Amino acid sequence: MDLHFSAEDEQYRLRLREWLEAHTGRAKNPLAAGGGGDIMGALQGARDWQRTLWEAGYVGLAWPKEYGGQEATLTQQVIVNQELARYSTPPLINTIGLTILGPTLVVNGTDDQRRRFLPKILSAEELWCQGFSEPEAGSDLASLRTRAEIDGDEFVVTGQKVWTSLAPIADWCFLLARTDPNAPKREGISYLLCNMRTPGIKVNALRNAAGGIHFSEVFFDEVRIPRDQLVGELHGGWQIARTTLEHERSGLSNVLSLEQTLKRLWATASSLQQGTGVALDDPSLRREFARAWVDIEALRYLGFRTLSAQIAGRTPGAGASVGKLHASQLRQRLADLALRTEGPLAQLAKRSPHVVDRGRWVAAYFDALGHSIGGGTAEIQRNTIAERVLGLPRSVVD
Amino acid sequence: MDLHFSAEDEQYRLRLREWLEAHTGRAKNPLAAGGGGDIMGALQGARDWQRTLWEAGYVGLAWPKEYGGQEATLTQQVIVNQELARYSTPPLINTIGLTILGPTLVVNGTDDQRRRFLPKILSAEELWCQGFSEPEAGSDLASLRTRAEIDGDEFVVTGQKVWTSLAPIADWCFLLARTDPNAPKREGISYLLCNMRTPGIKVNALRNAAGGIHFSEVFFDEVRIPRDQLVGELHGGWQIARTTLEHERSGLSNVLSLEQTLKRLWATASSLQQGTGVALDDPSLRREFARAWVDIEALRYLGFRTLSAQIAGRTPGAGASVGKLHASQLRQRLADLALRTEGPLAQLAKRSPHVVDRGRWVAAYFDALGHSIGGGTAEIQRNTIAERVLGLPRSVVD
Amino acid sequence: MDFELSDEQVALRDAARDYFANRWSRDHVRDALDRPPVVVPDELWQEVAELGWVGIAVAVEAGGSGGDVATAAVIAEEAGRALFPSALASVLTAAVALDRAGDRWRGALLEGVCAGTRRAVCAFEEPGGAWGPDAVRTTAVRDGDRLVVSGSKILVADVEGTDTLLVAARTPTGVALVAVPADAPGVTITPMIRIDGGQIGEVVLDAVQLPADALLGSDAPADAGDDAGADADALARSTYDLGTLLGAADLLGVAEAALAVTTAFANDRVQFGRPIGSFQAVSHRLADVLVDVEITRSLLYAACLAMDEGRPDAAELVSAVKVAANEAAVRATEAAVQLHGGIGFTWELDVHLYLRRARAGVATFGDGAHHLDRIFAQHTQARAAT
Amino acid sequence: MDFELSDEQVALRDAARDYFANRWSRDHVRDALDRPPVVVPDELWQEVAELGWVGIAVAVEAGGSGGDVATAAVIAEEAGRALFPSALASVLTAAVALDRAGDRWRGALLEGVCAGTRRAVCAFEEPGGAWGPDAVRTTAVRDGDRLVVSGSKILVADVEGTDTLLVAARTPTGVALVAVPADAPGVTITPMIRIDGGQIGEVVLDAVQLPADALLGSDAPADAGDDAGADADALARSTYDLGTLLGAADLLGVAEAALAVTTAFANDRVQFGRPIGSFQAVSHRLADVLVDVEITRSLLYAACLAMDEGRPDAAELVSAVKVAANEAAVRATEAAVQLHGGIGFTWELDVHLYLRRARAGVATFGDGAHHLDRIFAQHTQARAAT
Repeated sequence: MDLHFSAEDEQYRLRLREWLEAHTGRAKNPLAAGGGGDIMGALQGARDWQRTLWEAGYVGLAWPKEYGGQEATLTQQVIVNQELARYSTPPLINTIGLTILGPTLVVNGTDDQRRRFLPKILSAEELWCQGFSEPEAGSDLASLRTRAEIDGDEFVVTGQKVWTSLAPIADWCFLLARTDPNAPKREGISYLLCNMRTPGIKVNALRNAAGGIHFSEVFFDEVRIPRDQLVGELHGGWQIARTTLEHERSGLSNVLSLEQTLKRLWATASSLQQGTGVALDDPSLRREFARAWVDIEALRYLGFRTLSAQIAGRTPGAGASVGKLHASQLRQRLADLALRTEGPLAQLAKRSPHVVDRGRWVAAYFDALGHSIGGGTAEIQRNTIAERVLGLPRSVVD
Repeated sequence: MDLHFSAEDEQYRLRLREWLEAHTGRAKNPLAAGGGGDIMGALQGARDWQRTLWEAGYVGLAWPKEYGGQEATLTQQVIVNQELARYSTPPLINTIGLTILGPTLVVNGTDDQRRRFLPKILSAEELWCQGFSEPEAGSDLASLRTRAEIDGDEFVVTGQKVWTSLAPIADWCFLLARTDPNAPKREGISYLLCNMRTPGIKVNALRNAAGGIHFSEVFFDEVRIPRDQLVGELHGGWQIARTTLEHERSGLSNVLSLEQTLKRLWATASSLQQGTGVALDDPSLRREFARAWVDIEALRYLGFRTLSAQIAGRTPGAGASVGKLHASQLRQRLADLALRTEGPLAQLAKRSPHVVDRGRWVAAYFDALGHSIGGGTAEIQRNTIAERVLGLPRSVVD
Repeated sequence: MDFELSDEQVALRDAARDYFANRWSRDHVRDALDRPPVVVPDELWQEVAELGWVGIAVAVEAGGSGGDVATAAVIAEEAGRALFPSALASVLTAAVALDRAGDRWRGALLEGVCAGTRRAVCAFEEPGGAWGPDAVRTTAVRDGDRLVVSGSKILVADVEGTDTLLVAARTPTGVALVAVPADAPGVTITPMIRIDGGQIGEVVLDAVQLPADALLGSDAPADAGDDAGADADALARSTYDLGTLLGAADLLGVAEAALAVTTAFANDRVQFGRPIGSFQAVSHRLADVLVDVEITRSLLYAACLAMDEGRPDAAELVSAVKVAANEAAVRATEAAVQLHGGIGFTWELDVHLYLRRARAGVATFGDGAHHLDRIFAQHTQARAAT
Repeated sequence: MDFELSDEQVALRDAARDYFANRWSRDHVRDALDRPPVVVPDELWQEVAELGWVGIAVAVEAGGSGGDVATAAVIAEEAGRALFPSALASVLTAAVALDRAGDRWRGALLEGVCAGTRRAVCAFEEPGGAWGPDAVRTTAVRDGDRLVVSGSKILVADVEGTDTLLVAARTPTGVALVAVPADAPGVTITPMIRIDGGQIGEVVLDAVQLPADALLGSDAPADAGDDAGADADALARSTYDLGTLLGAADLLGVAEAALAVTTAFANDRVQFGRPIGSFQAVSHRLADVLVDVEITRSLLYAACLAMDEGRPDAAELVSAVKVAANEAAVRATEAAVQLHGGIGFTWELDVHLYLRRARAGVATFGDGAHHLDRIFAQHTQARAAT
């Protein structure tokens, strides 16, 4: 066990800090700023920020150099994560492409596909969305019904996807579609890449429980996709998607955002009046804040263990599912703690007089509830842990 | 809604109190006293106490007068429960006969059976034990394997029962045995009454996790039971047993013992040194004590609602399962609270120097863990609530 | 002994449930979230008043329906179940306070409130993060034959359209409710927005001049003798307790509604070839919610009886039911979101409306910690007294 | 960067697991519950000492194996998993304290301890219901060239058979460990019994007279200058932290063992025609236990590294891992009891042995509330400092 950063690593960190000092002035979250104003400008700003960061060598650290990556060490990846969090830089607009599709193409894509798509994911020139879930295929993803029929050199796709982030602005979509309706449900699915400008695609934005628009429905009506946009084998999409889902669950980014949240909440609780003192005078609340700190540290070091295993060439093991489940529970406890910290004021909506921190905590609460649904519900995570880690018999037999 | 006791009821309560004032001197728990000493004397004392209480008219309140009962109102039953708790009288030795078999015979027994058995249950002349669970049939009780073959006027019983309370001292056992091995599992079971002195019965006491002996295994090797000791229809035992199990789950007796427990623990927490003060100076602990009080009150009034429904001739509804589940969780929370109240001293065994309250709380902790297993696990309670109250589809299909 | 609803209460419950189902759509609530607050149209307010529900717990001779606290709770629970605005419970509570304050307060105002032509609501909470009468800093000071009220109130429920505010203020002998006309000079009302769209507001009282008898009950010291009116401090506190109890009943209705829609969804929604309600991850969570709901209902009935009988443990039981109702509502509505999956997280489904109402209700009349502290204090006092 | 066990640590872990499996039966523990305490037979103690595990974290030049804290934690975890008596961790901790106290304390005693021929343990806790160095009231007072120690210790682990007690006592500059021969005049040792059969005792120190240099490290004020020894207060506290960390490792071993037997049982036990592990009521509860276990392991590694590096956040991370380990052990062992059903509640099954060890461990070196308060205080200090 050894968590030292080498002198070389520390040098790397120093260079990054210098770069961030020089660039974070214009790195204010451009999307957040664009609330009711200049949406297109904000979008361009977000693309620009990712490109700037990439050009400096801080995006796609694990990716092959050939396709615009850095082939950096995992330690360097950790350093970049840490420093971006420290400087509270805005999130990257093309996250889905970076965390899900990119790694999938590196493993399963053809050379042509890699050359064609990877660099533009990194530079944010092409934004990606994911077309997996369907109205009747949520937790039971393999029940998906979207069909892709082969017609000459093309797939013809018809069906409906849902819970698709970024769909209204995405340039491309990676999706799962059923190419063999007669095969067992997991064996007739293919993994396709689709240009969102193709005729036959209709996007319908969905309003979420918090009132915001984060998801869309995407309808495909005989949308034609060239055959060379198939990833991996025909009918072999399910296995690829499973890998994809595992990518989605790894990473230390949760820790960073949770840490920021706790820090902010701690500040609020230390100043918010409660009776004759402040909210954080309550000893029970103090323990819960300490407990939240414990849980976040746990998540951090769980992430480090997963990384260590990857560095050593071992499979990440339980880490990914465990981390995702723990993080989503933690996020909810933290949001609940925030509302209890607010006391009577927790009933106030965003724009109300007397609202605490501009309504951040109610938003965080809704967000937290969404986190244990999106990307596999907590129930599905527990199934996964029980079956794949503990080796218990399947509870869901179909 | 009206929870007043009538003037007549209050008169009844007064008479009972007078009686208790006169008799509780010799009502010190005789079984508890018999720890290492005069076991047979303690047993006789326990029988005597139940008989004395019965002769005074305070046992078998709901039972028909014809068989030694009182045909008292439910309100009077509540009053008796309350006052016995207030005076901390010892538990009744023949509880299993009183709460499970008695009500079953009143509904399903023949006239002869009622006349023969009911009065001696009340007087504690005959102690009863229950033979339901088997090693391979716990939560899945209907899988029981003990066979009862008909041979002329007798059943010949062979098999093994387990978790049988009181078996070493019981005079009689009511048991379930398979009379038709070819029928569907719930349709070939019969309900039998067996004298524990019959040849072929072997009792093997089991030591429980706390080190005490509360349960036994009972082996039946070609035990012959006269045919007139069948309760209800041949092969019709499952339905009768289900009713029995529901009887087991009702009643307000849980509230009384939990209330005593909280009272004792409150006193301990108010006097046990913790740093420069006492344990109950801790504000989080205070809230948990208040919370335990809330939960006990809830259980009390849940019991009253169930009673009200019974008085009004409605089915008790959700009350029974809900009450049992809530009570077992509450008992565990209370035991856990006790150990946390003890702090460092919670590690001490019964006879150790410095042990708090003679080790009562560790014993209560083990006892609480047992409560959510015995008489149907918490998991089975939840299944029952989900299926029978909420009308959800069965999660256990067999 | 009877510990369930009476036949009349059952009939009232069924009538209220039908009425709200026919006359109130949850779409009003959803739509109003974009343009808060959610309000009851005048026509509907007139209807519920004519049905006798605004004055449900006011004496018949004072213009009300003569029901007890348990009957009022039936209405509050059904309003919660239907997401009907909490104005009903707010005005109902203020009406009870007026009724109990003695003859001085029976008459035109109270009759108008019961008839739906006038409105009164209570104003307890203040900036400073604590709930209830003990946290009141607003003062009511006698100045000759005037009563001068100064202070600041927030989170005042259903404040718009009200003509009389019953403002909780500190007096030399405790806390009292003071009747303040909403249009009195020195009163400034600013709207606030609740997360469920509920109508609340801030009320600033800048040395508001009132007649000396604007105070409900007597604030004379206990040994001052023969005042026949209600004790002002006890009245203010029992009014807050009544509001708390009705808030708990509202939350119980919300919890039951969320449980019902989720149970129905779990029966219908098929994944992996089975209704999801057959998975224990779903069914056991719903069973636990049912336990929470039944616990809450039991405590609600107990608290109603205790209040109606004026028992000394009433305040403790009110706190108990609020603790239980807070938890039941949060657990039921969070389970509803989680078990509906993605669909439960959409604007169109009602699930988030229940969640919003639950969270708003928890933050009103005291959260769990507040009431547990209150219970502990009362317990300790009770023990010290014996 | 590497955040898993090194190859050597893995080899040590496997060796320890094999050794305990071969040489230690849980039946010893069960049997000893009727005749406590559970003790390690001399022969076995000699073996573990010869394997280098008693002195595992003592410098090689002082007679030890030269391992770090992480290596010591491997041994403690495996001992917990096997329910091997905690004496190993207790003596190991005392040996580290002696090693760190400077040359004065290296020599015959420490070498004997590492070789298994002598024993030393620490005595921290006292009557009064609080844990740790801050609660110490026992005093070490200088009287000429003597040090006089007076006070009362309880829950002293593995006190019988010990020849030296490292007694935590208050000095003018904090708390210090004082080496007290077990047979010194004025020392009275009375056995106490732990719920898992563990060997503990009460130590009364009645004005025990010791040489002036019986104190580990220096208790001179910080500005007194040039003392080259370790600071006594820091040594006492870091020793308590090491004990806490090893206690957490022990609990982690217990939790993993309980999870493993329950998982195996859930795979084997058939009810309703299926292994019970296929019911989510069982499988999800075990999945949650696995999360607890993984969380604890992650924090354990973090705390080990922080202690080995002498980082300022070490104490906080030690508290963090104890919080997590307490919960993991209780949840894992309670799940084991519940999911085994009736059979899990019998004396013959090992389940209750794990439960007893878990509950005893929670009550040793601080429960969750204690450590959360400690974390909060350290956090607040850290913020005040920056």
